[in-house]
Amino acid sequence: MSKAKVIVAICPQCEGNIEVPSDAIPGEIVSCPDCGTTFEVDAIDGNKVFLKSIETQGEDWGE
Amino acid sequence: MVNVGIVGASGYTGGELLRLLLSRQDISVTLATSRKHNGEYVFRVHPNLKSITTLKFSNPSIDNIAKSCDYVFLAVPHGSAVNLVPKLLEVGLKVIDLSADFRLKDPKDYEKWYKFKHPFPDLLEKAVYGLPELHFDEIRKASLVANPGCTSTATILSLAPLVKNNLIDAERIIVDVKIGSSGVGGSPSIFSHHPERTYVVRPYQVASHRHTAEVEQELKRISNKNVKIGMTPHAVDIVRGILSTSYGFTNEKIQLSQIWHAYREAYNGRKFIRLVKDVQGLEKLPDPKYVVGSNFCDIGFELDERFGRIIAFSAIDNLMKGASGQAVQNLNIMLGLDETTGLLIPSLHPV
Amino acid sequence: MVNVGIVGASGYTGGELLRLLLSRQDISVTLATSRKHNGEYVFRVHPNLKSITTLKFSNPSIDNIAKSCDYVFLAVPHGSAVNLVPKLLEVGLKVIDLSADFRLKDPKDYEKWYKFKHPFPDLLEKAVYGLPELHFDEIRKASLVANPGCTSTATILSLAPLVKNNLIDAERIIVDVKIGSSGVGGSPSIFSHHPERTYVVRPYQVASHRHTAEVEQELKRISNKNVKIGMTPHAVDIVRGILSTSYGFTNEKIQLSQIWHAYREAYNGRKFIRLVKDVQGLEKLPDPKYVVGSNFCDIGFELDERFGRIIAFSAIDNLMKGASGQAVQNLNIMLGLDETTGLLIPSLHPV
Repeated sequence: MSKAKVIVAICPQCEGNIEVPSDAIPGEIVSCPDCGTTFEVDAIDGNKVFLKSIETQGEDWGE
Repeated sequence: MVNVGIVGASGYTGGELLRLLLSRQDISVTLATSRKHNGEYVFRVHPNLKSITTLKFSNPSIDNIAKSCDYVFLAVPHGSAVNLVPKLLEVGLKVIDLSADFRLKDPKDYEKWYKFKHPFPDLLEKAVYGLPELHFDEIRKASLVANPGCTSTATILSLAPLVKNNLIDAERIIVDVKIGSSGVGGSPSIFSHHPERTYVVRPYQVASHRHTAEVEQELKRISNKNVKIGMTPHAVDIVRGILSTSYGFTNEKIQLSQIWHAYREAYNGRKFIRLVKDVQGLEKLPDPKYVVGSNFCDIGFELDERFGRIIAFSAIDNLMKGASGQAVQNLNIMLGLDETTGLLIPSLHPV
Repeated sequence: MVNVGIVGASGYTGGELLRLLLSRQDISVTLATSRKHNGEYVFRVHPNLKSITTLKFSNPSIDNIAKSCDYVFLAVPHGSAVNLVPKLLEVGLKVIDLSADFRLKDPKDYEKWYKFKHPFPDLLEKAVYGLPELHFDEIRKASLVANPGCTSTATILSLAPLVKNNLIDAERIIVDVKIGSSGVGGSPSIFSHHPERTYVVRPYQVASHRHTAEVEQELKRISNKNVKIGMTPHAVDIVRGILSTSYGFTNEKIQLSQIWHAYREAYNGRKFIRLVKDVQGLEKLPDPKYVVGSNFCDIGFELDERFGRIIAFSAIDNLMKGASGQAVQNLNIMLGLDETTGLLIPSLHPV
């Protein structure tokens, strides 16, 4: 599996690096490896990714 | 090959030093001393080392140590190795002291917190506080490193970025610590007697924990502010692990991103710090369960805007990042090696 | 570089395989599958692997596996991977199956013990029972290894020398097993609910434990005798660990030295077996507390002349020598490497 080309987006929530596959299509879901917030790929222009945060259901704390 | 000795190798921290160092190809453990177990195989006291080594405990004597070691770890209770240190330094040895004997800079603090009149106040200046994430360069050049206390390690690492960036009121920090049984050392007492120690959530030294002194000292040094923390430990029903929960009152309106930024900037590239504030997965906030046996310090936080406070969590294994793991991290730095050498070990899960 | 895949990598045994394999320079974990967690970072399920890897779970498909792996571990529940195996073997992959699907030689035993009609009885002959201390040479040449069960590993290793040397009556062996909570797998139930699982000493499947079949099978193969064991497991309040206590009735007058000799002869040079019968030290007889996280099997015994029995103890970590550690030991042997490669890890003490 050759390393897919990725574009690194900065997570709006925590400044973490999100690796978005460069062939990602708008609407695709990505999540930040650090804070876990999920985003929708809004658009890709060259090597810049625009992310739209989406509301996930309440955190399951398990307690 | 670097020759390393461990003075006081029969305790839990001594045992961890043996576990970590015996698997190193570049290091030879030439000495593991214990007055009580002199002549005994180390695995009789540390069964996990059976068939890993046939090393025996030997007697701690200056020339014995000077003859066989380049570096020596002192893993003995406070006040017992302090007289050894000057002699060891004199014969050119490098010393990593796991006790509190050289952590504080101001001799008056020893009288205040440890009721102890320090016999070598001049050495306090020379000693380097062995917290790599704050004093890396000094440790690199040090010949005497004072390994930090376990609760202080966790508490300093979670508070330093907040105090340094003036995100909280440095003179009113509440620290509520939960700590496992191996953090109190190996000598049995009624309080460590299984029927009494199991199932507890037991507050102790609630307003006088001695690690307070080094936490205030280090936070002052990094922020040049007056710092006052109130630390209250609780013994909980685990063996290894510390969770330090710190409460800082926010000075003015703070954004969550400011906190992320403060931690990222402080610990960028520091392999043993993991930022854990994750809405997904098993570990959403730091929890000692997920660092047992590793040298990681998991740091997380939450901003409570309604109340006006930042809650900072920090989880470590008190025997690893809180003691022996950090001591080996310091040795790596003093040897000019990558600090993670032999230490990037994933913890056991589940444990 | 050997490419290795793990099917069912989200369970505890899958997590241990990742922990052991990711630190290997000679091995690349190219695939970690999980239907439920497809696309998720593995550290979200195995927090101990955070900052150790950014590997993600992927979907288990034959061509996905065939394309990226030379060796594949199957760490899925019984009966779910059995259909995969023939296809994987066909495309030339080597398979180490951690389930019970290929452990038994006689298809009738599957019907009797697992109420399961084996779809590929011919493969049962080809599969090698993955207990290195008994089947080293066969494993070396195997392309399908059936990794033993955890309780069976402990029980077989402590009984094999006694049965082989005719020291006990092979048709009346009582086995009383104590086992930790991680031995029952990761899916939560009322019995694993903390308030119900803590503090228990709970007998379960007291006369029908399925591992009985493979223990009798292996002891028969090594002694050519008819073997009958009565195995009774008890869940105890630890997470990792098995202590198997076997009671064998002595045929005639036995000397303690005969027992020492039987074990030494059987396990001479076997690095993961430690004989623990020691009048000194912390571990006088096998105790799972001192093997947690290691691949060791501690074996000990006592001769009760008054009663006419041998008591044989065997302590392992059910996730390590009882599953993933042994699976990696088998991989090492299949690769022609020293079986201890990356596995001679001392356990954590104290834990």
